[in-house]
Amino acid sequence: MKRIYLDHAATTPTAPEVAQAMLPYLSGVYGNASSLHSFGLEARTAVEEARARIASFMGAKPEEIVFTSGGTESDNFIIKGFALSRRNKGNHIITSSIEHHAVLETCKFLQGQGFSVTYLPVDENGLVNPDDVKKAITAETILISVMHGNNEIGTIEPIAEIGAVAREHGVAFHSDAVQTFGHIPIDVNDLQVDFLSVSAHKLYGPKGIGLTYVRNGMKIIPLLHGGDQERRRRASTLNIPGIVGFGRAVELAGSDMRAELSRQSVLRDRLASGLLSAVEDSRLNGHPIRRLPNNVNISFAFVEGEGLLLNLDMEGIAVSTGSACTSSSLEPSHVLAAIGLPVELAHGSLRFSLGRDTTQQDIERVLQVMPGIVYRLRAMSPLARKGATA
Amino acid sequence: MKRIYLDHAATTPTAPEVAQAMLPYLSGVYGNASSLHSFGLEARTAVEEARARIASFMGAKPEEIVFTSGGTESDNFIIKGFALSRRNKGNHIITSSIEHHAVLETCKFLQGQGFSVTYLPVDENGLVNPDDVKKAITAETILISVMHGNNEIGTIEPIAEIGAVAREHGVAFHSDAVQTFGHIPIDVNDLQVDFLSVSAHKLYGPKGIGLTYVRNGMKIIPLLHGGDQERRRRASTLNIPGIVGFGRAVELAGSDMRAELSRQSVLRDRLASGLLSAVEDSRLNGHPIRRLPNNVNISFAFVEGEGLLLNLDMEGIAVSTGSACTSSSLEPSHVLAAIGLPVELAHGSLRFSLGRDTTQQDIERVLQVMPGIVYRLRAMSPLARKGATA
Amino acid sequence: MTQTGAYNDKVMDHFRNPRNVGELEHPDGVGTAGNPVCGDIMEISIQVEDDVIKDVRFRTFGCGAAIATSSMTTEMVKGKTIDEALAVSNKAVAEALGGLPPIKMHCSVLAEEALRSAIDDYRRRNGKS
Amino acid sequence: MTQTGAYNDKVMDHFRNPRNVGELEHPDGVGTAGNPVCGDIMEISIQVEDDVIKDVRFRTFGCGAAIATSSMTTEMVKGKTIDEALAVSNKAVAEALGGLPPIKMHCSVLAEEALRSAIDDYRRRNGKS
Ligand SMILES: Cc1ncc(COP(=O)(O)O)c(C=O)c1O
Ligand SMILES: Cc1ncc(COP(=O)(O)O)c(C=O)c1O
Repeated sequence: MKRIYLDHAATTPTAPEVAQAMLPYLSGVYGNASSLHSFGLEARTAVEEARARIASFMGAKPEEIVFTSGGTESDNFIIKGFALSRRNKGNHIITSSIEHHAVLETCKFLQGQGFSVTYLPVDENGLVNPDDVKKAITAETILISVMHGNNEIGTIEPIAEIGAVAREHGVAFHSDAVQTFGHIPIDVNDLQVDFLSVSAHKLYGPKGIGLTYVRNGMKIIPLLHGGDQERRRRASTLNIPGIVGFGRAVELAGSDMRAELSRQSVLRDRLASGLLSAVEDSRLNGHPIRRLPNNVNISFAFVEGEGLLLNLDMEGIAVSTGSACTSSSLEPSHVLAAIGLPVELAHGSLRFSLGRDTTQQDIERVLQVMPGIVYRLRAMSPLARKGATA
Repeated sequence: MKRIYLDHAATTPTAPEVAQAMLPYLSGVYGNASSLHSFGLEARTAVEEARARIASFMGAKPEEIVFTSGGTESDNFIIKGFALSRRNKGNHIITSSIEHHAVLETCKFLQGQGFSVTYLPVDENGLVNPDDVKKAITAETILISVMHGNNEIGTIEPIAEIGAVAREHGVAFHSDAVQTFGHIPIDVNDLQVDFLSVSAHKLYGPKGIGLTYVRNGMKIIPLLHGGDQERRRRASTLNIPGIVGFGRAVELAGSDMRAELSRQSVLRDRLASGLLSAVEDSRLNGHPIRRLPNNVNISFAFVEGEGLLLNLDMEGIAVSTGSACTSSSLEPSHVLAAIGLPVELAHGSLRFSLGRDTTQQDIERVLQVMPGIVYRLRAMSPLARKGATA
Repeated sequence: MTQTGAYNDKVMDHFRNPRNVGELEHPDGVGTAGNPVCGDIMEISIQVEDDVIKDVRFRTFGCGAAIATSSMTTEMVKGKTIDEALAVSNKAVAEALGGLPPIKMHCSVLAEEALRSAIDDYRRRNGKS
Repeated sequence: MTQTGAYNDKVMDHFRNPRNVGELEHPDGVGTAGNPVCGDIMEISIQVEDDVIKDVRFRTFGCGAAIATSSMTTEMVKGKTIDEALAVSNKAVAEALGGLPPIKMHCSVLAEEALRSAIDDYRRRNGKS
């Protein structure tokens, strides 16, 4: 049985080209990029090539890129580091209620440290209203953090508009672009962001490497104190194979992003409409149009998501019940709650996230098995209307 | 010309077996360890195998291991996280004046946050005196952090004795074991530590992965907030290839550590005594006996370290002038200052750090070229006594 | 068939082929437990003769562990006296399933509670409580 | 030969084969700059005839950049008048070397300062200051 991976929002397969590019740095070239000798130079050269390539892909300058260990570290670094560095200027942060936990938990931590945080609501499609951002700004506001694309429901936020509001009020602006970078075009100047978080493993790069875009002139206290690496913004020996792989992944994205964007959007729409018409009492979550090209999030009434997931897994189909990192959590998704979805429906939601390797046949296969799975679980659900069918 | 790498304290070559072990996880197996489906299971299984192996290597339980991105993150995580979690109990931290910057800069940061830090002196060999630790403890003391093996001069600290003092006074104890783990035997119970920091790339493992040992029962605020990974102690998608490679590196250390310890110690002593007798006005820094099996740190009077390093590099020999991450810094090493070395001598110090791949011939080659290099630089040094020779 | 992450084979068997699904037409007692907020609801109906549970049916809305423990519980109590059935703890059910992931242990309480509620209902109907 | 990290080929050439190393036996002016704490010391001696620097020698304790800029400075000022020599800035020396890593730019000041000090000495000896 061919396994079908539809959980690219959790992590993507490392591209063969990426693994290939990393190999020399796993064996032959192993210097520490900080070392003065020739081994160090080889490492440093590889890092700076990757940095330049990645920077130019987002319209940034090489020195504006700080490599980190992933999206979570980037979010923590920016939000904590900037908040601490501006403590004397103000103590207010604005974010949205549908951010990734890496942002939300960091904000909660800061609340315990004396900061005050506004969690903006979203509309039923998951959109943050730039006017709400504007209204939330006070004299104390130092930072706005709104994600670019939501990892659960796929809604793409109006970042450029929020960025304009932030600029107008002289407030720094961070966006978690973990789900969008390499998938939809990003230019830091068009988006008017000061900080961006990115994680390589979401774009067919290696796990354990990410980056923060830090606009020139933005001062920030490091999260990792220590050596002088990354212009003293992030200490620790550089992860050379990771950075090289990240660079290659970005290069690949540069060559196929636009084509994949349209290809996956078509498959996405086929999957969504197919499921909605094949399964009664189901609904699509997230924005109908402003959404990630690879995201389909559907609620199936009367049944619980894990059961659906396990049944699909038995068919070799991998999906997610929500944000991967909290799939072991019991509370229904905070994102689905924020768009006003009743809890029973939230519990019965699945995220299908497509990727480069997803084919039309994969989609047809899902459409073929899904109704039966929902039907079986509904047959044993006390919530289903008597005689309800899939 | 065969290149000779004598900078293993900065970073080690990734062992071929380690790269081999990582390969399947760079291509075939790519799931997110948090995912419920079969792709996630494969990833999770690999992680837990590595965790169990690494834990047993240091006499710890698997759940006491928290994977991080490296030694710097581990140091920052423990020191900041524990300090914050105990803020209401006290605000005093004890450390030594020869710690790695990852510890020292973190402590400085905490001083800015209202903590008070005692930096204990060391003797002329770089040893911390456990009695000094005892005397420094006050009712406010919450944490003691003393490194296991010093990265510059190789001195091995009396960790078990300091651990006993810490226990006796009910103070938590952290040790940065980045330079010792996998090189000399470590048992967390013998050492009486509550926290340990380790970095895989120092023991022939991959860059960008490390761990923190957190003794069961020790509460600590995360450095990376976000998802539920690592029992909520460190959020972020797990770096599966990194963890698998780390596990393999520890397995290799388990099989050859004791043999390498004696083999490298012999080479180390040959290199040290050879240099001291071949080059006038040179001295060995660090403890004559209690030192890392692979560390030789020598001061060559009247010359500056970078010049030595560049000349050696032209001969294909890679060494370091100090801690790799600050080799671009202008100040003389804080470690050499702490052992009382005059600044001129500190500026003329080189660290040779041996490894698995170091041979007797490599050592002889260094002994052969070194006197000439020192001689040439002394000939152009205004500090050298007229007519001084190497 | 691919192996799934969270559960062992026995749990997966009960999840895939749950025993005693549905509801009895003329139950002697019915009970429910859980609530949709937690993502767990179980309905159970029992048929009792001479203090012995002759038949039992359930419906569950919940995760894999909730469904499997529901199924296993019905199997374990069928043919037992009321008192014996009350003595079947959620731990015993979890053990009979070969263990549950720690994070899922709370799910096993669902079936125990629903069963108690059905037995209470039976006793109430028969003036025993 | 392996390429080294911090410096370009021209810098490395001056580092490996520094010009005008040593000291003049009968200098008309000597100067020093730097101090061992910073890890940089340079001594320079000049021979002046008709206001022209006829010969020059240096000794330097310092990093590769310090040695290379010392060497390049001596080359650049040899044959120049005192005033022309004073006009040779550390930036000009760095440029003549094809550039230095930013972190090493401060080293290039060493040679400029030492030269000034030697010229001051020369002028003092000749009652010109
Ligand atoms: C929107 C978003 N932000 C942050 C993260 C965290 O990234 P990582 O797991 O690489 O730390 C993720 C993925 O898990 C994400 O989807
Ligand atoms: C003693 C010590 N601690 C911490 C570190 C930091 O480790 P990493 O660079 O892997 O973050 C190092 C190495 O640079 C070290 O030698």
